[in-house]
Amino acid sequence: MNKPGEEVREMLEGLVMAFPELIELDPKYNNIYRKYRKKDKVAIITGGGSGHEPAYGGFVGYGMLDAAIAGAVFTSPSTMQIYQAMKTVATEKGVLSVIMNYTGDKINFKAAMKLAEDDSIKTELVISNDDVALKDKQMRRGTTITVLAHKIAGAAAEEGMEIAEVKRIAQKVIDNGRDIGVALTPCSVPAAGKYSFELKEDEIEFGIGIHGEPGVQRIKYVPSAELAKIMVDKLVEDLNVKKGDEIIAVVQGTGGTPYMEKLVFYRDVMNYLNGLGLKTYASWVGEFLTSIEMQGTRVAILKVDEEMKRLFSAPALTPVVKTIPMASTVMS
Amino acid sequence: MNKPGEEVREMLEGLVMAFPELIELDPKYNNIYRKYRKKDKVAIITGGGSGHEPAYGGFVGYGMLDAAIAGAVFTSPSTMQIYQAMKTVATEKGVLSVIMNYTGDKINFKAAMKLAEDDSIKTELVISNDDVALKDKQMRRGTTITVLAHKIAGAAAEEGMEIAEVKRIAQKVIDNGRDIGVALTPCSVPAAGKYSFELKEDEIEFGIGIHGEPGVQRIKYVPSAELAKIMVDKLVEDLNVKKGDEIIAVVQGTGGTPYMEKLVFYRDVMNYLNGLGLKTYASWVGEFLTSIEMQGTRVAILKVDEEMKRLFSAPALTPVVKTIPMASTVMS
Amino acid sequence: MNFDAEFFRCFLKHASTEIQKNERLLTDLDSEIGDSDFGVNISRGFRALDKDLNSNEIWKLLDEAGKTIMEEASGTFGTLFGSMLVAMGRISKGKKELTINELKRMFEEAIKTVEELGGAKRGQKTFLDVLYPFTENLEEKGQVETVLNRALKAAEEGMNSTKNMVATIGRASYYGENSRGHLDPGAVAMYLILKGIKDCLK
Amino acid sequence: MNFDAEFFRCFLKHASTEIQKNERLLTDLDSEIGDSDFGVNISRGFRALDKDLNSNEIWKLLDEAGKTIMEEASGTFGTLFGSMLVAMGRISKGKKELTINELKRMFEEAIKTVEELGGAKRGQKTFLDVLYPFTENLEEKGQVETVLNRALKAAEEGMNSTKNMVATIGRASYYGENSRGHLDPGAVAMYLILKGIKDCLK
Ligand SMILES: Nc1ncnc2c1ncn2[C@@H]1O[C@H](COP(=O)(O)OP(=O)(O)O)[C@@H](O)[C@H]1O
Ligand SMILES: Nc1ncnc2c1ncn2[C@@H]1O[C@H](COP(=O)(O)OP(=O)(O)O)[C@@H](O)[C@H]1O
Ligand SMILES: [Mg+2]
Ligand SMILES: [Mg+2]
Ligand SMILES: [Mg+2]
Ligand SMILES: [Mg+2]
Repeated sequence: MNKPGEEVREMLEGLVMAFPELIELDPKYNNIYRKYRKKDKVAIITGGGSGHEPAYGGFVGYGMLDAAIAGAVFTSPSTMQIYQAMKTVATEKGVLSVIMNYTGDKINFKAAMKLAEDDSIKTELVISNDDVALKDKQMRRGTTITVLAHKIAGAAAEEGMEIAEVKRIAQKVIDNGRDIGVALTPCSVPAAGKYSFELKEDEIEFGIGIHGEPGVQRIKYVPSAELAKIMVDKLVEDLNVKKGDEIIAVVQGTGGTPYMEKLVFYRDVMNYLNGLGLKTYASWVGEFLTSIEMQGTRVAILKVDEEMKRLFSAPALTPVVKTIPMASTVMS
Repeated sequence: MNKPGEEVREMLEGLVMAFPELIELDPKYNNIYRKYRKKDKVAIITGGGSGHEPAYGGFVGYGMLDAAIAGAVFTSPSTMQIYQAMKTVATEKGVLSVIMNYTGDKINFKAAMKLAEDDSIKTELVISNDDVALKDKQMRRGTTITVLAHKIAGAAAEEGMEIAEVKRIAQKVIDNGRDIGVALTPCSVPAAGKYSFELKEDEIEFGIGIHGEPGVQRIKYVPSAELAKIMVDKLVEDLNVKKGDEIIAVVQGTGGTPYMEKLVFYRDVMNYLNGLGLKTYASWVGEFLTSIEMQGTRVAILKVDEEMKRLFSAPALTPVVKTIPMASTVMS
Repeated sequence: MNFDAEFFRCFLKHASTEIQKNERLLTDLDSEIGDSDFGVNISRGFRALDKDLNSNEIWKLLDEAGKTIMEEASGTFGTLFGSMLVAMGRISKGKKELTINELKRMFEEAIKTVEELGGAKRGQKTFLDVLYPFTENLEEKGQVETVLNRALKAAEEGMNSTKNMVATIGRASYYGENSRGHLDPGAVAMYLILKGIKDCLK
Repeated sequence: MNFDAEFFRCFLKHASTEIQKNERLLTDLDSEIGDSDFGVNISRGFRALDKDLNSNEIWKLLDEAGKTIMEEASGTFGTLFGSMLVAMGRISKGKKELTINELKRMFEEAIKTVEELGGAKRGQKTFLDVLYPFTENLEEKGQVETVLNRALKAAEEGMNSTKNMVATIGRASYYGENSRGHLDPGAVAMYLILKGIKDCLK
């Protein structure tokens, strides 16, 4: 790191240097915008604290987000940052914010929406609360399913749907998705300079948040395949999916997880989902919504219908997600 | 992890589950093979200890590797494993091994080549020694440039070149590439159950190997931009590149490095290369050749000519590298 | 008397002075049940206001002040307080002077906005516990000065009442029962902001 | 006398017995200047040999044995020793019996292969320091039994000479000066392997 307090802007500069054809940066506001934005589609934006890379700058581009608004590490972006993004990407069809269920983010996005509405910008809001760690649905935090909502609603917007439709689809993804995380090591926030919790070598923090908030339970170390079972069971029970249902699965590391563990765990999750008779329409493995250098893993599943499947497989071109649809017809 | 000793096979199973269209696994030998191999091209293979994921299974596929042979963590694969891979992917045009300069790997690949030659398989060997940390060129370890050699020689093979040509090109990449790494934390080898070295909070291990071997020097913590300068200077001096030269740059984390640090550091490296007047033809940022969960970074530069540029940009389709060439002509 | 642009300019200036004077106190209070950033944050916000108070239109004055606060003091309080000023401006658009009844409407709108954005209600140990009694006591009957003094008295009591409350929203709620016994920093700030009002009556 | 398939089968069997008997010793030696896997590794390799020694062709016997050792004992020694057997087989293809001169050629080829693969030379504290004197002493003149005994004597001296050497190649070289004073485990194993030869003379 260079100067403290500059790390987010410098990181975003790096991202834009790597993908200059896809995205651009407003360095004053730390906002990443899609380059070459369409004027006749609903704009989709999101934002939140930094430290979760590649979320969300890595998902800006064709078929996904029009803007990603980056706060300081684990800190909500400010109202004016968000308002600036809304003004920049606004179209006649309006601006849909798809964000995660955290107090600061909600207050700031809502406050920005009020300001944008004064400018006659149509705005709508969808809040993800897919983390099953907490019992109370109202309290549930937003996690990985948010990214799938960006992919699927992003494709809907790209198709030219009106904001009410795009919002309905984003909400449908949230309603049909669940996520759960565990940590094997804590993560350290640069500003705080200390670890978020202490963990013994043989313990797993179960139901961890994406900011290294302590989980809901501390369990003894179990083999990867057993952990896969415990986590998937939790998701399947809460989402109430059954044999024969089609799902999309996301298995990811949390920033500091070695590839080897990610891939072994991915194998274990897929095997277990298979054993349950769930049909995996598609899967993602890697890192999507991380917690700085935390070692751990998150699993998410989304129960899909024909609409979600179609939109999930629609083209996208972002730093991280590059979807090239399989066409059964070739023309030349 | 599940059963100790099974982690490599389980990891490879996960990789193949994720990319069933591109690769397949011989579980007896822990060999990853490209699916749908061409019969009329030089086969390119590599191998080495595991723990460096996504290397090398992540680079098997069209336009790169025909086989990746995985040893146990940080342990060379066995002669018979390699021999098996050679027999499996051999074509009339022969098998080129492009490996890294480690004693075990060299002995086993050479021994396997002898066995393959008994079967009338044409074999050739190229050994990368791009790590500038060590003064003596003979002693230099192989690192990131190996992957660029796979990409570039892989494209040459795909074009149908004879083995002598493909070997010449792989060797040219090695001769024109340099790499240097640093670590901020050590890495732990599962089998050994201990860290490879101890580091104070404010120290950087400079010139680290990819197995967490202690570096050649321990330096005090410096800001990211200064570290970029120190590392790039070392590469530029050793490679003797000058203002106006064209290069390909690779900036990567070493397994446990948070995205934020990777991207800030990538920015700093690119800015510094720019300032030196070097022209970056292309760059990679991410993780390519890691050291389990080590936090740190590696920078590599390759001085390119027209031939290397053409082959680098040629199509590839592997789990990690997916190159879609920019064509200036469109036909429809 | 009625409330014109001059009154609001004065109100904001007094608020700024009070907040800057008490920066340390507010940070200390936030260090007891928050994240110790409150005083620094909000006084930076108000400092930025000082060069911004030129308009002669009530709505614009409040709108610009609100946006500046949001830009410069981006914590929970800054966002809610800034949004509240913008909302107060919004409903006074076009008016050159406000009656006390209209002032009351303005604060009611402010409360509605804060509730909407932050989801807090009475008794959760926030600055709303100052705004509610203050606004409720803004009545048409009686001398404006007397009314305002009564409202400020009620606001002060509201502030003091937060001491015994358990926070059930915002960062302070993480402290649970341990938040009891400490004044809410936002409530103290809100009282300091309102306090100047009576010095702005012509 | 000449050396036929029966002789080589006997040689490999004796070697296997000796290595398995000394598994513990070899591991202990490797724990002094290596990574403590030597005895276990190489005795697993030889154990797998036992079911594999059926061919009546010299080259096949050696080729299969070499490959089995490589498959089952994949450390440095296993790989080099396995490759050496395969190389010895390769140059005896088609022959039913070998003269002592041809035996010497075989061992020279073995040495060449080991040098090629591992890059080691004389005096670097490896099993080559046993192979060199052994091979050099395989001469045509004199009784076969006497020649072999002399060669084995030289091999034993070679083994003992490694004690005072500093390892400059392989894992033991990480120990630098500290490798002096310890017998090289690979050299000991090689002597144990060769030793049985004299019991295989008909
Ligand atoms: N949801 C809420 N609604 C209204 N006021 C709130 C809410 N949450 C917190 N506050 C007020 O904000 C004050 C803290 O402000 P600030 O330090 O900016 O918050 P933070 O550092 O948590 O972002 C609290 O003392 C309280 O009065
Ligand atoms: N480069 C080399 N050439 C020849 N012999 C070698 C070489 N390196 C090591 N050896 C021999 O191998 C023995 C160690 O074998 P082994 O335990 O299998 O090695 P490792 O565990 O290092 O793979 C040494 O005692 C030495 O005799
Ligand atoms: Mg605070
Ligand atoms: Mg704060
Ligand atoms: Mg050993
Ligand atoms: Mg070993």
